[in-house]
Amino acid sequence: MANNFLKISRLDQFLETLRLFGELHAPTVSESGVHRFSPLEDPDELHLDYRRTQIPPKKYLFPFREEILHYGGGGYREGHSSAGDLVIFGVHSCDLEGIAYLDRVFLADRPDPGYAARRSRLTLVGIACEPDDFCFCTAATESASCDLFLSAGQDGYHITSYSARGSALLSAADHLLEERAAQPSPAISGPCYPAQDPELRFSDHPLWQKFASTCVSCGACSVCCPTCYCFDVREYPTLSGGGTRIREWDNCLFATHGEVAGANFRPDRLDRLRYRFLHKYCGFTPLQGMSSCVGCGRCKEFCPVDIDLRELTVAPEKVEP
Amino acid sequence: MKQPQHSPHVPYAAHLIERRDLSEDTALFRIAPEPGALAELSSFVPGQFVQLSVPDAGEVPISPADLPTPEGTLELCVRRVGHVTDLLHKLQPGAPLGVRGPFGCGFPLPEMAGHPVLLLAGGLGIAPLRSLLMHLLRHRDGYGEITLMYGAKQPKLMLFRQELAALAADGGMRLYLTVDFAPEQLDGSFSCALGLLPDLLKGFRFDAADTYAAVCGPPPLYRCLISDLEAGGVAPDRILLSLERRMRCGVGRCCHCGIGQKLCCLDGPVFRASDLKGIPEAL
Amino acid sequence: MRPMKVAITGLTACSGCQLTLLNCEDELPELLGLCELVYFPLAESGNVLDAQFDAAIVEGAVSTPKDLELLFSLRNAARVLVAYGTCALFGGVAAMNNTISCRRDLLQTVFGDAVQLPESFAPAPLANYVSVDAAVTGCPPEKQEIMELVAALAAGTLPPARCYPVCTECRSRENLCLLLEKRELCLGPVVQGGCNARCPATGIVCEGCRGPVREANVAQELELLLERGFGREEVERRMSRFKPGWNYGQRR
Amino acid sequence: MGSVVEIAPLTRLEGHGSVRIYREGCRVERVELNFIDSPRLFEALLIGKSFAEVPEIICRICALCSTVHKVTALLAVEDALGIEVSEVTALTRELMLQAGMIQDHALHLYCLVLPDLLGVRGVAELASVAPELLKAGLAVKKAGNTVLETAGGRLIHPVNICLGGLGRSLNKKELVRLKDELQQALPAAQEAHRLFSTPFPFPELPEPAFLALQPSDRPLGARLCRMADGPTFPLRDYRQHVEERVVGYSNAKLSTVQGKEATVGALARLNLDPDLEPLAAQLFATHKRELVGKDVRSNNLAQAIEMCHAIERALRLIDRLIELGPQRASAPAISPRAATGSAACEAPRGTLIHSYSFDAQGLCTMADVITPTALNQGALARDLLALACAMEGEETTRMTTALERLIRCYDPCISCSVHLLTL
Ligand SMILES: Cc1cc2nc3c(=O)[nH]c(=O)nc-3n(C[C@H](O)[C@H](O)[C@H](O)COP(=O)(O)OP(=O)(O)OC[C@H]3O[C@@H](n4cnc5c(N)ncnc54)[C@H](O)[C@@H]3O)c2cc1C
Ligand code: SF4
Ligand code: SF4
Ligand code: SF4
Repeated sequence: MANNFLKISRLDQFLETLRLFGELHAPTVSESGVHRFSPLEDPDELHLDYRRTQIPPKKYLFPFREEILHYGGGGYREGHSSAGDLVIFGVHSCDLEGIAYLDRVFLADRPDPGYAARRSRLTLVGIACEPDDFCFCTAATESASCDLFLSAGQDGYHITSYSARGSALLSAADHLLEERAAQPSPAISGPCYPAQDPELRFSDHPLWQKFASTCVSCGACSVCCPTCYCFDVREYPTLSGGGTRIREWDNCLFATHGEVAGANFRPDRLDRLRYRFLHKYCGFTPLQGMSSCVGCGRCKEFCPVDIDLRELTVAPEKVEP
Repeated sequence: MKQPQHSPHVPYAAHLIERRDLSEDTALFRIAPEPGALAELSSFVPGQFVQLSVPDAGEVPISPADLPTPEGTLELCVRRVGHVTDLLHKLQPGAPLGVRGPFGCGFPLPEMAGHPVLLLAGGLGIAPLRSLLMHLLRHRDGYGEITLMYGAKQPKLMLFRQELAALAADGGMRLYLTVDFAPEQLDGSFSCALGLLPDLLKGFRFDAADTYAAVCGPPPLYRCLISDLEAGGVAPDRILLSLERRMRCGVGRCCHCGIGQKLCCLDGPVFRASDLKGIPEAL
Repeated sequence: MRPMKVAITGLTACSGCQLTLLNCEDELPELLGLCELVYFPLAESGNVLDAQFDAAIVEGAVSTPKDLELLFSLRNAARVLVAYGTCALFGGVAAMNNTISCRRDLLQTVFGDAVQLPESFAPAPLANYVSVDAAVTGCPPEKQEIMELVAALAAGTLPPARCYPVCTECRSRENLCLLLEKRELCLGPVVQGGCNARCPATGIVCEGCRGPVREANVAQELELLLERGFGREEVERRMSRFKPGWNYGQRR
Repeated sequence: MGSVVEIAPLTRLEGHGSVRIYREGCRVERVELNFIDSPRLFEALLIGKSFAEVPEIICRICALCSTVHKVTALLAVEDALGIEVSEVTALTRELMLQAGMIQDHALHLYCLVLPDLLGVRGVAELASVAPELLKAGLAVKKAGNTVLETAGGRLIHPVNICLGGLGRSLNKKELVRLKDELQQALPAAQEAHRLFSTPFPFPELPEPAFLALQPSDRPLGARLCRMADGPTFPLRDYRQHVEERVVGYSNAKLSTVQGKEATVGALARLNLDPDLEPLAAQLFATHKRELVGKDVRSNNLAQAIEMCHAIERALRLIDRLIELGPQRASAPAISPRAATGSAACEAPRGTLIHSYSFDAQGLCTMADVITPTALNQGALARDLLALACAMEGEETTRMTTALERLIRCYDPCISCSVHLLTL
């Protein structure tokens, strides 16, 4: 099924076809002007020229706060993950790679049930993008970690299928497509910022101190990161007896992150920034040696004090005083 | 409730059978998990941990203090230090609990077979080591000489003191006890040195080259004991340490328990001293 | 299960915290099943103070001898004493001028010197006078937090704390960042979350009603705000609205 | 032999108060009403704060009335700085006032007064004695709360209303949902008058001198204070007409209006040409004889009728908001100037007046808040004495119970009243 081309004028009809495969979500702008993925009720709300959404599509697979367990009647049972079929349209390749990374974490050995259930009902339709100043990647790339990918061509999109579901989508939309010779497709992306030497975290780079004193531990960097997935778990009893165990996004820059009764293994913000560096760019078991930075540029854009840990690896003369 | 494929984060139901106070803030809890848990629990290797759920409070990692019985009964020795352990200590027999696991890597038993084993426990560190000790004693012939050195702050904080004395009297192991200080006159029933664990180790002669050392205790103790053991001739890859970190999931996802690039819940909690070289934040 | 004996009352405060409890219409019947409200003057008659309480839930700051007397008797009678709301925890609005003016002047401004001034001293958090076992923050606290508290007390424990700033929830809700994008005086980075970033979600800056988050980087927040053109005085005035005496040099 | 009976603390009302009855034998000499809430000193705390902060701080004077305090403060500051607001903003604010009226009356009637009617201690017992009634009442209260929470962003100390505008305007979905909620609450509110028209087991009281704002059909645009049988005066001159006096035993002040002890609140409003919505107007017509010119014992009935009115009115406001559609929020640039501004609103408990002065930098130099409870306090003291005298010789507990019930008729809000003002 090569050489599939969708004319821009048929995009609305194509979106209607996508709805057959699940609730359609796509990039839109909120009342206050924030780009986000949300249910697409009206094609007019679609904002395909977005740079990045504030929260990556990880929110669909791994919600900010989730009731993972309920306790009652002497036992724990799985919280309801009432996932329906979902189609997310218009995802950039960095975010697709972000999901691919999360898949490695949550679908590996002993898959996480909530994540797995939602993932299996998720259809991803990627789209080509244009990097801006915040992006860490240098060129537009295509990702294979999706069902369909739309790369921009003249007055429309070349569509490539990367999965069986993708092919099913294409057949359903067959009447909207036409043959047009595919352009040489751009490089397939992967983690964008290369894996780093773990020893770098103990370098005497002056930026370490600067970061440690300016970071306000607001949490934005990891909340907005497509590959941050640390979580906290807390249990709350309910008035009617029984209780709920929730799982909520956590951030390694919070004081509590490494704390145990009577000690903190990462007592200073500096220790915690090092931990972040190590996890992001060097990887933990079992993804050791793998950088998880897909280059979406969110941490750089949303950090109130402009911390960009990657500056640590740039030659010092390039770093502003 | 049975589930076809047990989810990694749903605890098996369990209940408290019995609790026995060991000191002011530490007690031994015997818990009985539902039969469904047995298949997983029977794979337990000393040094591994379980995630114990106390309904209404939450979940904490605990290293069982003994091997599970054939019925799956677990013995957990838990100190009351905070949110979850507080509520646990208030529970009466019969109270519902939950348990998942075992998780992590325990002691490398096949490799230790045939060798002398030196167990060094500081304070509550006796809890995880006790399950190792029980294993060794139950398979007495499979190992060389077994020595337990156990240090506590003061005599009343020394856990399992009668029991350990009895085991030593049976002749299966050598037992050396020490306390940091002794406010009251020690009774004659057990002999106990006065001083720190490293002091006890200094005066001890053993076949260092052949020995495996298993160490568990509060973080500051490790640094001291490792260098003493290494200086004494124990190979770093035979110095086994059981480490403690904040843990939320136990299955390598919540990312609180990183030690260098390793995760305490997957790669540990038992590590070899040689693995931890070059990881400054490990100890 | 025997219902808990509970005292709920207020010292120097607006009753908002207690009202938040009464506003839990849906949960109220269940809640009343768990508690025996032995002392709750806002909603009950026939209150008894010389009882033993399982828990005393106290709103408000301490600013008069009467406050103090009530607080002491509750402390003596209660197994668990809960500082309920920002005033009880940090002093709250009543204490906002503690570091800049003396109580007597304030009293005189209001009462004139016509009559004998009421006895009143600088409003202070409960913990300045008694030991406090648990805390719920907020001006007012969130409904769900008080429900969590009561449920946990009934279960013999306390609710586990959230330890992140308002920004974390704010970003997760996909709000527009008012500090970055609109250069407004938002206190989100240094203020304890748990309110689901109520204010920024409606487009209004966080005014800091939940008090400082742990390890607040106060010095950096101050710098951020000064950079955005706010005056030092204005920033200090805003920050002390719910808690006087921030350490403006604090970074960790 | 003189004796003193004390009712302390007064319960089922907002704040801390007590009553002392001084008797000589069985003759009642004097009744003292003490509002003993800790002084909050808001007028002093506000000095030096910027104009934008004033409404955010002053709403903390009282949780129950935080919405109406915030709205009144916004109006007063806007009056001082000459700020105009859009229709959507004004409608949203009024919607919140009506919602405040609904939830406040419902709370007072069902949680605080109903126990008196059924002879129980409070809500807890109510839950077992009359669970259905309590539930119905709580449902009305909840409808008001939902509106407040949705429109205000928070139930107590609303955040969404701010100087010159709104944080965000409600979208259609939200408005439709609120409409639903209110419509569901309407039947119960319509029935409430039956419960609260029960006659009181104690004698008649002096006839009140009612005071309310005019015109009554524009809750945000009141410019006049009208006193029954007295002249009407412009709000901005209120200081010449309202007189306040410190009494040694209480932390709140007694006020008189044109030399009389005024009565404000639901009953006063119904007595001064109310502009009622249809269903409420019917109810009013049915009960006219129990309301017009009657003493404060009828106040709870008046509240029940107003509750119905407020729901109807809120529904109308919502319809208009839906018609207008959401408004893109763009807060006007506000430049400070030296000025004084005043505003007043009808709070659930009666007329509430705020007045502020600012210097050229926009920092507050004077703050003055006159609350309904402060206005009512003189009349309340008078009625307490009258009732105590009328019940001379009765058993003490009967008398104290009656006095407490009388106080609840006024629905006083002590938190608000104990802030006091500059003389
Ligand atoms: C592998 C392993 C084995 C352990 N074995 C035992 C044992 O046999 N006996 C025993 O008494 N304790 C043991 N601990 C420590 C025990 O898990 C903590 O004491 C317990 O988690 C404290 O929880 P809390 O809620 O009571 O305390 P809090 O201080 O209220 O703890 C809050 C949270 O922090 C985390 N936390 C706090 N302290 C620790 C800690 N030391 N380690 C990990 N997480 C922590 C917990 O997840 C807890 O929910 C072990 C820890 C680990 C990692
Ligand atoms: S976004 Fe910036 S300031 Fe906030 S936690 Fe991350 S690094 Fe720190
Ligand atoms: S608006 Fe305020 S609370 Fe929200 S992210 Fe920005 S600074 Fe933080
Ligand atoms: S956003 Fe800030 S001011 Fe608003 S409720 Fe939360 S903590 Fe309070």
